[in-house]
Amino acid sequence: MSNREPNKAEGFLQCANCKKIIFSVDFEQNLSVCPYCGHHHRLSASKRIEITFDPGSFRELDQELSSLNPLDFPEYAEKLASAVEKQQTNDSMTSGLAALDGIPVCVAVSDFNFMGGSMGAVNGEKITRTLERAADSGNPAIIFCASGGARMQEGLLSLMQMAKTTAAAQRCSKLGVPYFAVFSDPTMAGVLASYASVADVILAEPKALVGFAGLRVSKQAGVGKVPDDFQTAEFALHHGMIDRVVPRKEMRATLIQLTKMLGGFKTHV
Amino acid sequence: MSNREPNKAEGFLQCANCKKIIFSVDFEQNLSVCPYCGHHHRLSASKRIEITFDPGSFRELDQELSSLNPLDFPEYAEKLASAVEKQQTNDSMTSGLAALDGIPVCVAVSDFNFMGGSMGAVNGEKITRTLERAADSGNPAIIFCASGGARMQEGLLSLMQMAKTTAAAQRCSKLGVPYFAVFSDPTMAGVLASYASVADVILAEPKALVGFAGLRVSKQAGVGKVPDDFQTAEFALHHGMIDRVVPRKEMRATLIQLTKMLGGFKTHV
Amino acid sequence: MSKTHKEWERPLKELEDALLKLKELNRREQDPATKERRESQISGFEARRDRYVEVMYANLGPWEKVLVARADNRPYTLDYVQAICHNFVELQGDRNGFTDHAIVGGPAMIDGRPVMVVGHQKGRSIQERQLRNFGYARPEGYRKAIRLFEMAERFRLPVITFIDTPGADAGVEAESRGISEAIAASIFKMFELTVPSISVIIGEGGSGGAIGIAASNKVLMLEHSIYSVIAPEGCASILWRQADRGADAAKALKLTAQCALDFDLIDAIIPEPKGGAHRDWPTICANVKAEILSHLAELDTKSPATINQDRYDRFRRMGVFNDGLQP
Amino acid sequence: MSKTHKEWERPLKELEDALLKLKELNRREQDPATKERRESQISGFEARRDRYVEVMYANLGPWEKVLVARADNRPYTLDYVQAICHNFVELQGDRNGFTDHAIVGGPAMIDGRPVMVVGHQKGRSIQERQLRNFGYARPEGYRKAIRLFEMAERFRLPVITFIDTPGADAGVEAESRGISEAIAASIFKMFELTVPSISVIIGEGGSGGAIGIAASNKVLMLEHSIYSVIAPEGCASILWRQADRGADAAKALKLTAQCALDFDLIDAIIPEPKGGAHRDWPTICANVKAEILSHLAELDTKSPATINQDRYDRFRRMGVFNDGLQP
Ligand SMILES: [Zn+2]
Ligand SMILES: [Zn+2]
Repeated sequence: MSNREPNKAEGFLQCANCKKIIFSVDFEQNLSVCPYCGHHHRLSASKRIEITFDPGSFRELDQELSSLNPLDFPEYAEKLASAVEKQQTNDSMTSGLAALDGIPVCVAVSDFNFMGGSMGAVNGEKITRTLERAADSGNPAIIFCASGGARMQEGLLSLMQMAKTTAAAQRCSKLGVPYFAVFSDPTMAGVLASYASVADVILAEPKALVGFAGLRVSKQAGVGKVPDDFQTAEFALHHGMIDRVVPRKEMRATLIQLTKMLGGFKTHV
Repeated sequence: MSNREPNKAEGFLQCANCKKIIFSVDFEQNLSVCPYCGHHHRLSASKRIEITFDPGSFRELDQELSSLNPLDFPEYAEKLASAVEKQQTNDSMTSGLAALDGIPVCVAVSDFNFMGGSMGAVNGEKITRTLERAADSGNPAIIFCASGGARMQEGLLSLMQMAKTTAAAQRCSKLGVPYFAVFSDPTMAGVLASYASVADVILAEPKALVGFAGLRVSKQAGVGKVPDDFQTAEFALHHGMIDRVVPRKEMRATLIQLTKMLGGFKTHV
Repeated sequence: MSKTHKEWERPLKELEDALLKLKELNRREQDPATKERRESQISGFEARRDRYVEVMYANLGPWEKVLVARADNRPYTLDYVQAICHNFVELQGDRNGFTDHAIVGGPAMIDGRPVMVVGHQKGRSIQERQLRNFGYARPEGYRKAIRLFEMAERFRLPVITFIDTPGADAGVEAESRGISEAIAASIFKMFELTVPSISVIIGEGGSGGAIGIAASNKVLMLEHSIYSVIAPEGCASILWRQADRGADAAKALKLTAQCALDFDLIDAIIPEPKGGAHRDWPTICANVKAEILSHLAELDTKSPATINQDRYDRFRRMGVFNDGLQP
Repeated sequence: MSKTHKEWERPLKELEDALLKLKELNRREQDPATKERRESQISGFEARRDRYVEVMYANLGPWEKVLVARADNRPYTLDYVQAICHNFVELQGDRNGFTDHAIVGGPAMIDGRPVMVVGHQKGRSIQERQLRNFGYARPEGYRKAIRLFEMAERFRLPVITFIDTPGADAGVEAESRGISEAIAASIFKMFELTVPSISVIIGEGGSGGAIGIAASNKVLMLEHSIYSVIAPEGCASILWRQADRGADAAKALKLTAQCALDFDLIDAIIPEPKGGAHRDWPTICANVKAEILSHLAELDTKSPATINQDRYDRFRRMGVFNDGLQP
């Protein structure tokens, strides 16, 4: 369940789920979905943008934002520096403008590889700006979630991002500007309990981990039996929390349909 | 459970629940609540009005409305005539204006003794007028429910009362005029599934029967075990459907508190 | 008295089966003379069948309407959506812990414009019937509907609902999750809307479960659909303690489209093709689509406030009683 | 390192117990000389106790604040409501099938005006702790809160919330009913409000469970309360795989009222009486009431639209980062 990264070797790789060997070319063409078992491997933000939006339409914004260490939290500076160096980006969240079948949209895409996609101040700011750009322009917001939750190294400042981002989503709602969220693996904790869950329409990738607390915590807290599909996208669907589980190869088409139907009537000016 | 009427004899009566003998005077003074087991016996509309609102404040309206037999439904005319004669009123619902600790309120009180308090066109009209009077005046609406549901003898016209009364409740809500419902025994089916359940605050008398379908139907329909307190006010409370179970002798005081706190700010003109 | 549509249509079915056999026989026939003779025999059978259908459906009694309304080869909500809309994206969930498949919904395009579709959904196969809870919607179905109505309001989409339910789920679980509250809240929400709403009773309009998503600006009924405060069997069982007197109750309840129109409770009757909607899906779907579009066009001319007020006024008028004014 | 408030206050408790015994002894003492001598001994003990309290509470470290914030003799939400409001009518239910007692709420009067009170509620007795789910609110608690927030908006009542939870319920049942959605929806609803809202962190402000009802115009913290993105034990367990290094984590997390104020995340610190809120309920209740009324008075001067915009702006500012503008 937890490891969504395929083992890589030259020219081929191994599915993280069924362990079958897949040629890299096939894997790429299949959008990083295992052709054998259908397992959806995690995507980088750039790959996600490439396969979702109109070719060449993405224009990144906010990339100048970078995290500080306001709490002087132990080991945070080092972890951050290493993530920045390794991922060649300032934060797990990539935000900007794009087009979807010609319709302008405001987008933010999370990359789990950057510190588990955790939401610190930069992350929250990018989400907020994305939703505000949607509210201001009347163009739909589309956010791809992938996060373990709030970034504890930024303490209460991180917790406040839950309120800040949700407030921005409320602005869109109030103005009749649609906001679509896509839960990719994993969408957890402080992210799930804030802006992610208040989207107008919520789609999820098959088998994506979706939940409030780690499985260990849930087991400790509860007395009930843990269902087999606990904290998967399918469990969330069965429990009325999301609208659809959409295979990756249908995601773009579904978003286009929704955008065309719900984004047509701008009430703001 | 079903029989809430005490057996009466001269000077004393028998509790429908614990079967103990109670002096009529004690029973009256105790608001028709058994002094031994606390069983809340059903009240007539006039008695309910007397014990709830400021003495002499009630002014009946709409009493001129009476039922017709638009469907020419078998036996309906006879049943109706007999109920009218026996209860000396045109309908199970008594509506009008009253005061609650000096605050003017719009009230409707149902009497189960008149054809099981069923909601036909007259009943629905009185509820609607009560809520409209509240919406128009800005004074809170207080409705005491006691009904087996819609009056099937008026067919689809009865079903439409569900929509009509709920629409009137929505008007109150939109205008910020409070509407309080009290579920007395029984509050069922088409009444529970319409205006009764959309009140701002819902109070219920202890052990009042509160449910959608008859117990037999519920058992047939479901596969689950039937809980002991199924379809009681306490069950409804436990399942988040009502705000409080309030003993009869505290009902007036509770309604006064609520009226004073929620009725103070009229947003309409 | 037939108990089911299948039983009631059995003579017709036998005729149709015979026709089918005859046709098959003739397909393989080598001798031209026999073939020709049988061809005219077939034509005769077909004419008989058509007359039979015509007679059977010409003057359907209330009970026969009940049977036809419940026929499992009648088009269901998703059949209409598929036929008259495109781009339908089903949205799910009540966002409260539960999901229901007896009510479906989501945005769709009709005639090039987006609308929000919500409707009861029955199943045909055994598995689908179970999935759809035999058309008995649960609280979460109405709460999903509420969510979709809110979405329609937010994005200014007209609401189209399709009504087809024997009634809401009355089981212990549905009760414990507040089926009454869910229905009431859904009616309440529909009266909040300032976007136009149209409801089409396509089969069974069963009591509270039906009105739960039918509080619209315009309510249309298919010619052979029914709309009733209580299931006729339930009514018979209460009135006469004989559930099998459903036919008598159906008559007493005045549950046909014509009666509903006579009492001014619906806005129009959508004619069904000869022999009922189930005999000709394309025709009934075309009729339904045309009616929806025509009423939508009318509603399009009104302001949001008028739409809301008109809906209120529409239901406000309903009810026949003596107002004590004229003696 | 003490693990609980009781453990940490043990030396003080021993002193107080000795004092009590001494007083009891003297009450029965017959000999005036002994009585007088012991009286002065008691005074000395009392002075020592007071100094001890003063020293202990003068410079509470973050971990000690955690212990004090969790003390079970600290006033809880209903203690404050009882002390500073009258006419409180608790309203229950999420209207969706469930009820929760870890969040309580309803209208009440404060200083002669109606407000809507919502707060986490912990229990003291074993039974009440279970009833209150040890302060871990379930989805239905947040959904009840949403219902009460809507009611407050409808009837123009200011909202006062009291925050005191170790965190939201993370169990399998809470998850299956959508604890995350419930928290998110509650935050969302708070930002819809055009009536003033004030939140008071009275004890533990535990992560998502806390912010779920704390998205207010004004957020106040009691001097020894805590507000944190994660429980220190959980943080330690993730960071160092040592749950018992809670004290180190508490320090790293900067979860005190002073830190929250320094980062401009709260509006004021409500001073606690010497030795903490639990040592003097009347004083802390008076302080809380005065702070609430003073902030209410300030908010009363603003229009509904400004109230809503101010709340947005308040949270919009939060977050420390390099915006890349200055090199
Ligand atoms: Zn695989
Ligand atoms: Zn008794």
